[in-house]
Amino acid sequence: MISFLQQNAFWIITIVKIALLLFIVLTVNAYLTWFERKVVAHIQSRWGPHRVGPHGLLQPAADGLKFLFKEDPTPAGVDRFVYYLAPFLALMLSLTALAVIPFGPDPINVFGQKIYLWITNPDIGLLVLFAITALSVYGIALAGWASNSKYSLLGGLRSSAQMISYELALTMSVVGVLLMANTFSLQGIIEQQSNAKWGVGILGWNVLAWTRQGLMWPQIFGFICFFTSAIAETNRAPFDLPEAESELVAGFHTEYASFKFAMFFIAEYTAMITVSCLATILFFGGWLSPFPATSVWTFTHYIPSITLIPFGLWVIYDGIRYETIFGKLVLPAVGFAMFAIGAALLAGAWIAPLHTVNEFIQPVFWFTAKILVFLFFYVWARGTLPRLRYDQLMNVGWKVLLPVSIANVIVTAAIVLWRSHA
Amino acid sequence: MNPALLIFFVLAGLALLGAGSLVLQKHPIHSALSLIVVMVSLAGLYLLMGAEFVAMVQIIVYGGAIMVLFIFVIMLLNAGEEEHTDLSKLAKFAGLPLALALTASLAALVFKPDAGVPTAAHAFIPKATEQISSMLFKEFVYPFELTSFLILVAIMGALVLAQREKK
Amino acid sequence: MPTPILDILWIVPALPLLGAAINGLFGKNWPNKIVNTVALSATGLSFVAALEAVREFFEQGQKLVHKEFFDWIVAGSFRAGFDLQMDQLTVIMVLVVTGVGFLIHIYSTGYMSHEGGYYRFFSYLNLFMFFMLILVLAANYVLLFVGWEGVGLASYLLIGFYFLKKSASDAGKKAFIVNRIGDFGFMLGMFLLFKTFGTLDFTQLFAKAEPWSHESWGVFGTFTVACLLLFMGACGKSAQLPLYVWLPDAMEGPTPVSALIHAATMVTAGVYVVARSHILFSHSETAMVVVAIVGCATAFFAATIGLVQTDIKKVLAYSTVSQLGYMFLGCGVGAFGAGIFHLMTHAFFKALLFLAAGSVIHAMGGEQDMLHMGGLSKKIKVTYWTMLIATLAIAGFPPLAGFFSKDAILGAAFQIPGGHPLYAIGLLTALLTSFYMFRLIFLTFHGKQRYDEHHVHVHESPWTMLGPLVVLAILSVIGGWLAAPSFWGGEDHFAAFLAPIFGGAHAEGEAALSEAAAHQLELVLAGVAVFAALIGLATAFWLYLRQPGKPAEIAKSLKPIYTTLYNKYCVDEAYGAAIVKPLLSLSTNVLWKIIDVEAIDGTVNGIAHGATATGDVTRRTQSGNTRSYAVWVVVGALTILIIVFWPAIRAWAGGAQ
Amino acid sequence: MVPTHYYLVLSAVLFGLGAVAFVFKRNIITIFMSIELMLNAVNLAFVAFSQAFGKVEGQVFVLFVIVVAAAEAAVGLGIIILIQRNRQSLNIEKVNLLKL
Repeated sequence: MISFLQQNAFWIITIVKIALLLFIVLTVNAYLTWFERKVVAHIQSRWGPHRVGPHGLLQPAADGLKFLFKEDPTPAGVDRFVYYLAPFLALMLSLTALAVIPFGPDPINVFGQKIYLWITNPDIGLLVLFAITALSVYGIALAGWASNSKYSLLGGLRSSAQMISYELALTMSVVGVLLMANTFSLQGIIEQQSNAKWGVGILGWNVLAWTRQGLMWPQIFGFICFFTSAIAETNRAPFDLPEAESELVAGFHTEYASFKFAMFFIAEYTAMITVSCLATILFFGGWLSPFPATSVWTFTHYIPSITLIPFGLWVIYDGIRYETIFGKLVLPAVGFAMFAIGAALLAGAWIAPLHTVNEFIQPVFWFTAKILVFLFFYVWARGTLPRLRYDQLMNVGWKVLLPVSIANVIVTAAIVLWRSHA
Repeated sequence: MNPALLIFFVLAGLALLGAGSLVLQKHPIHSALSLIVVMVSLAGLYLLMGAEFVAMVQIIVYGGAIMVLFIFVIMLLNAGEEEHTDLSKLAKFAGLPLALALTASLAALVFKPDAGVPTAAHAFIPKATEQISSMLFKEFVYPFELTSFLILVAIMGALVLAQREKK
Repeated sequence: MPTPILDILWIVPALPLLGAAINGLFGKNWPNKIVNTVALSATGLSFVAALEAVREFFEQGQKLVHKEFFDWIVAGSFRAGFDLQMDQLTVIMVLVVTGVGFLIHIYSTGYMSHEGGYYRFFSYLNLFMFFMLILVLAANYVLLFVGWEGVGLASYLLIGFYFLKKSASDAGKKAFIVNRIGDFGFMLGMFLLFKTFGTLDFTQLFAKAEPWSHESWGVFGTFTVACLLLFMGACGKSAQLPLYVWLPDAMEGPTPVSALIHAATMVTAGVYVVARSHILFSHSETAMVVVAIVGCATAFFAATIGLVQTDIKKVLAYSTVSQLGYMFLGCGVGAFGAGIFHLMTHAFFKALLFLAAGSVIHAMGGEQDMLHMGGLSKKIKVTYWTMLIATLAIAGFPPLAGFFSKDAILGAAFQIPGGHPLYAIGLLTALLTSFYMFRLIFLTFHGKQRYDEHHVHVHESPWTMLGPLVVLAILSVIGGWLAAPSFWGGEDHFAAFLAPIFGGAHAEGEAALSEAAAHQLELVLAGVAVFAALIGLATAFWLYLRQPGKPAEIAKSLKPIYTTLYNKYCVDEAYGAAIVKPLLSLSTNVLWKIIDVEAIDGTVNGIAHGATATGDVTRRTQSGNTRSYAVWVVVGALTILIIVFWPAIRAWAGGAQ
Repeated sequence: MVPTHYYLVLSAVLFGLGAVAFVFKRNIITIFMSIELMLNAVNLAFVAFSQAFGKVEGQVFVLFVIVVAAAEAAVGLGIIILIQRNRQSLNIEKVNLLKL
């Protein structure tokens, strides 16, 4: 038994990791919808979901159930095979993308097995991601075509055109980073950002690119192009033409109901997460802390706890004042849990094992924090920006983003060359 | 039966399946999908051979750009099932057998283990990607630049072709 | 110290080229002022540079300066470099070209100020300066030929300056084509010289040629042939019989152009070439005789035509031709120095004449026919006086420039054995010259006015035009005084100056007589010449002022002669009939209708028809159905496969059974 | 390790199938796709050889082939759109103006 485990440790661990990741991601997705609705609501000065559970916290679960139990009609005259294939394709691809993303540098040791915080870490991680992005057009395009509906077809057409166009800018905008990193491996790219001027972590990030060799070309333009075209790639506002309600009902997924629709939904949100991870890794130093690593700055290691404790306290306070009994019960519990964790991490300053834990979560913390920022950006953009017209969309893609990113590549190449000679 | 061989047979089977259905499918979209299957499984084979860069480019460009273009056009033209005309007697009677003969003869001629081809002496080519890139910019720099020019011309040609002439 | 200009001699021609480039490329929309500045500064600077160069030339003791700037053509033993040289002859030419050129530039700014294509004009003019300077500075025949063709081009461009006027563009073409004939000879001459001496570099060539034996009369050796060929070129360029026809037509160009190119500088290039290669010429008696005769004949011939022309510029044109004849006569009788001397003086007064004529035309508002002028002397004084001076000079009145140079030539002609007929004709020509020149003066400036006030209001030209006139007038007065001392027994400075080049060329005639006798003779000849000039003046005065009716009567009484002269001996028509028509018919009937249409087109069309025929047969395979084509492709692939793998297949088949 | 000639046979068969589709299909777009299929088969052979001989040249050629294929697709699809626009049909047998 043990020996079996020993032999196939790799497979087992991988499978477990996959399961875990799926669980986490799906949950995050669910709460991302909640988060989005809340933020957009507040942007539009509404309340957003607040009925199901305290602060509507159980809304996602309700939605999930609704999706599962809704009737699932198949419109007449659809191309059945493709019609069923499309959502699977979309979901599968967007979930696969997560497999190559490293969430943290150092492994956990369990039963003498090193367990890394990634499912796989190929040398060509970035290329894999792009490959998946490239393929993820099909989900939408096919859905649009198969639904046998004008709206869907238009949505599919739009999305395929849009995604092809922005893929160029997306790829080009990353080349600058690649030039400086000399590798396709995401982990490599992150590590390359770690040699910052004077060891001040934030300077080393590719947006600033102030390395020990001197100031490289800051990838700020690259980042802007990347993020803009990434939003377009994920068909999010203000680039959500494929599903423009005001024009195409719901675009490519007009004809999809219940769980097939949910698949598209999940796919979209997972894509958001992937893009945020990618942006973090490529331009914002992944899991690297923005502060110097010297012993003077060790106090920054307690930022997680210092953020958790007050938040937990606030949640408790808020919970006590909450109208419903349920809220009065649940919220303080959650708040207390947060407070406890924070306190424990803080205690790591004196207690050795907790200390190691605290050290271990640092990268993960930074990584997650950055991702959350980008997710907020997503929501923010959706809440504030108006949707582009189709020709404007194409103009932005071809006449602005592409040239800018190419120029960025050229300049970067020149500077890298110069640095390497100097 | 080592895993590599197993993977090979799986992917090869997929590829053949895709190719076959490309021929047999009636609707262009289905043909396109089966072609995508072929391409992806070929990418898998490249990975199996350690040509990871080519594999990824295969997926990105072929799968992500070219085939999308095909599907886009099919959707744009709203192409339906292909009508089964047989205006060309030659193709009707001689076409299929000849093509099959070509396939068979090709396969038969290549299938010779004792052909001068060494059987993958070394597993992978180390640092293939780096070698490729340096080669692209050293030995093959002129062809490389030429291809960029070709692309440019192709873009312009496509524009000229596809735009409706202004009245 | 700054580098002596001699080390960068190329600057002299380079400056006008620069000017031409600037004006030609950017001048289109510039106001006249800027164009002026560029053109004038270019020419002026190059004039200054030339002066400086000459100063240094004298400073370093008048030794030949020969600079090789870069290799231009190098083929085997042949080398034609961009080499410039400077010797006494060059000095004179360069000063004349740059100086007169500069003056005429100034004049043009006034004369052309109302014309379109102003920048074009000056660009061409500068271009001409460049090529002319190359021509005179060149140190080998090839480079000289560059300048030679270049000035041809410039003159073509400038004659056809008003290219919208058919006559103008025709004149341009005519000049170009006629010159081609001469150049053809010139090139042949060069080839022959190279074949014989293996070099075309002046110094080497002449050094090689010196020791060769002279070729007496009637011997057609290398020298004779080469010289005659070169002279053919000279005839073309310097408008000698029988190639003079283009020059009168060239008057279609703007007057400054006529002054600069077709009077002062370019047309004298032929004389220059003959003088430059005097060593070759003096090796061949025949060539010399031919030169002398042709020159003499031209001089007389042109003068006779000049008698009856009424277009003021035409008269001047023919007088130019005849004066050029004089120069050749001088060269032909071995007095190269005299020829060059006359070249210089002629440059002064003929330029002056043309410019003055231009001023008159300007005053008359474009009128060129002398019969519609008259009595202008009061109206445009400066023009009148300057032109009068020029006329006196050309007519050969002492102590003006023309007198000395003409006298030198006639003297030389008189002194060579068997030269008397030449002298006689020359003298007669001098008489004619003075006659038609004064005829011009009287018709134009005196007598009662034959134009009507209301249409043309006569006005004096601006000083930009008059200034050059005055300067040139002064020059044509004092231009000849270098030679003056020879009359009171002193030595002829001019000849002395040129002596290092032409050796005793001038002296060989005088060698026969003693010093004193020679001096006597010289005075006598001078007297005769002046007398002839006076006769001409008197006749003109009598005919055109005393009784203006006479000329018509005479014309009536001598109708045949008059018409012949008036129609310029119908030379153009003769050429047209003799050469142009046959050529035309040949090219239409043979080259076009037979060779081009029948042979070439026939072949091409034949091929095309063949293609069509085969196409008609083979196109049946083109069913137009792409799938069939696809099948064909597959068939092709199979075949190739089988061919390539044939051995393997056979082995396999063998293994099967 | 997979013997190289397996790959070669596979590529040969794929190429052949491409040829079959080339003569068998009537829809222009599909015929286009069959050409792409043949190109892919050739690419496979290239990569197989490159791996067999341990030289990356083969892979470089594959890249070139892909580029050319992309250009070809761009122009070809443009042409197809034109055909559809002018003849309202994608059936290759209906596009037969090029004959006597």
